[in-house]
Amino acid sequence: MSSAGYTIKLEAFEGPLALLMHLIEKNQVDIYNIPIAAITEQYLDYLTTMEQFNMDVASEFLVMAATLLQIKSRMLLPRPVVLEEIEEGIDPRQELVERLLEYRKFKEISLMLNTLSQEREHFVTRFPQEFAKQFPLPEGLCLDDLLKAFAALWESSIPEFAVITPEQISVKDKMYDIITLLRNNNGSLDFSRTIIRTGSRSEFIAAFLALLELIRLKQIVISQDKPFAPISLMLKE
Amino acid sequence: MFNRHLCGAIEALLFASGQPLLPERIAGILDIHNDHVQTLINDMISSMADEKRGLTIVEVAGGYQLCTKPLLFPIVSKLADIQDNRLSTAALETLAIVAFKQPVTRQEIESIRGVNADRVIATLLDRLLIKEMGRKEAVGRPILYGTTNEFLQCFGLKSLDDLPTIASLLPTSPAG
Amino acid sequence: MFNRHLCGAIEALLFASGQPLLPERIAGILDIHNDHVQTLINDMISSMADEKRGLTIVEVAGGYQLCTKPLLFPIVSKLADIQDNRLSTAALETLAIVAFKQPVTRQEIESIRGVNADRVIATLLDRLLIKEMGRKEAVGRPILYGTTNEFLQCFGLKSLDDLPTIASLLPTSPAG
Repeated sequence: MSSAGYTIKLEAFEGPLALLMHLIEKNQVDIYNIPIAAITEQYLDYLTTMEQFNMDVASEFLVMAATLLQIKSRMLLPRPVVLEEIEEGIDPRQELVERLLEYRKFKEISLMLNTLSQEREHFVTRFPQEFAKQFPLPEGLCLDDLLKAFAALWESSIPEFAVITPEQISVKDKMYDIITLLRNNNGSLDFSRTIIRTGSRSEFIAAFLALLELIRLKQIVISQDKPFAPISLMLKE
Repeated sequence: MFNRHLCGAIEALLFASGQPLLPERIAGILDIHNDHVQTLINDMISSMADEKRGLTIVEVAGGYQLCTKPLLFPIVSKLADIQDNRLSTAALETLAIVAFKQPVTRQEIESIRGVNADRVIATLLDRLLIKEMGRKEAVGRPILYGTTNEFLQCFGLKSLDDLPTIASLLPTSPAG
Repeated sequence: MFNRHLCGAIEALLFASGQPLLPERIAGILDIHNDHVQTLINDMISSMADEKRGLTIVEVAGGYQLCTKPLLFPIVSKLADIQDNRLSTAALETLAIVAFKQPVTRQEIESIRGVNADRVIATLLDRLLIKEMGRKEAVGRPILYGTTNEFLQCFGLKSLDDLPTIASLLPTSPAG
């Protein structure tokens, strides 16, 4: 099988495996016994054509090209009889064949899924009706809860009275606090100044977790001159 | 009725459209006369009156629309998402400020809590625990908030008079 | 059938929901037993077989959904405002891998398809066909992906248990 007279219709292939499957199907060769030299040649021809058309050849295609060339050379190498006995049954193409079979399996499943979705499309459905959100009133609250909440606020605003009450401060609330404080402070702030509610250890922990989350979300950046020095927060907007 | 299958087609069209469909549009798609559409739809409406059916066809905006029977609204509305009814610490704190200092502006709430209150005020409004009570005669005429009847119900209060005054809440000695 | 009016209520609920409704949800709203819901729906499906009706009820994603009869699709599709939301080859292949190998990481998907999967995963997440299902206990704690309820709906599957049946229909023997 020579590439002479073989014209490649320049199709965009999703990846090297898609291209290889195409070549195997086009040449009608047995996937378990791929004529590696011919297929490699056609594969490389395709990459060359892509380059001629100034198409970006993704690195995955080049990696596969190298793999094909390696398999080809291993198949050409004359192997000593002894070695051959040891390696009996190990075909240099085996790994590639397994990958192709796995890929082909999912390709076939995807075609079946496509058929299913087309069948399903014939059952036309309707958009859900919009209903206003319903908030049932909170239950189990009493005046005491309200007084406690107010007292907690009052205490947090007078540090000398600060009675440590176990308070739940969520990380989400704290993230909100930090962003608001940063906005009110021209975008920069010391971490210590984010402890504004109770000054409790649990608030400190919530604030620290909130800080980490905000960094992860790339909403803020931090800096610290040296270990244990104050942490400065900066809004990243 | 010899055109029974056209009723099925009309039902499917009205269902898929969602919007009211003009009789001309239905007639065009089914390649029948406008008058014929009217007759078929009248026939459908009478058979949909059966209690075994939950839908009906209404004439709206010059067209026909498939919808649930009004009688069934109490059942259908049960599909609405029921939201979580717990209050966060932030919501409870804010509610406490509104309760004891009403009428109060967002700015006043923020100056006590030290943080932005937009989101928590929106939540409390959504949940009908606070309401707008007009505007303060100050720069920017900020909105004033106060508590609702639902708030009283929720905390088991008969009226706002049941709330202690702020003065009585303030600690008189460091022992509180 | 002495509970005819419940059929009407179920029809209205399915219509308003648009989405598949779980039998438990219907039973809860109507305050009847799950088994009773099944019986009523079976009864409804048989009466909807009449050519005078354009709708039917399908069992999908663990629930029941009201939709037009497939037979009428050629007519319904003339409404033209039916959205085309075909999936690309890349999306379908990736979805096939997620469906059969879930929970699966991006790296595992890439090693099967031989190409970067960032963009196609983002598309599938956007379309709610796949979701994050926690992280794998491995180096880098990569995100694990699985299919959603919308996935079942999109392909008309009752549950994930329907998948092996699909695989058994493959043209080549399922190697691996």
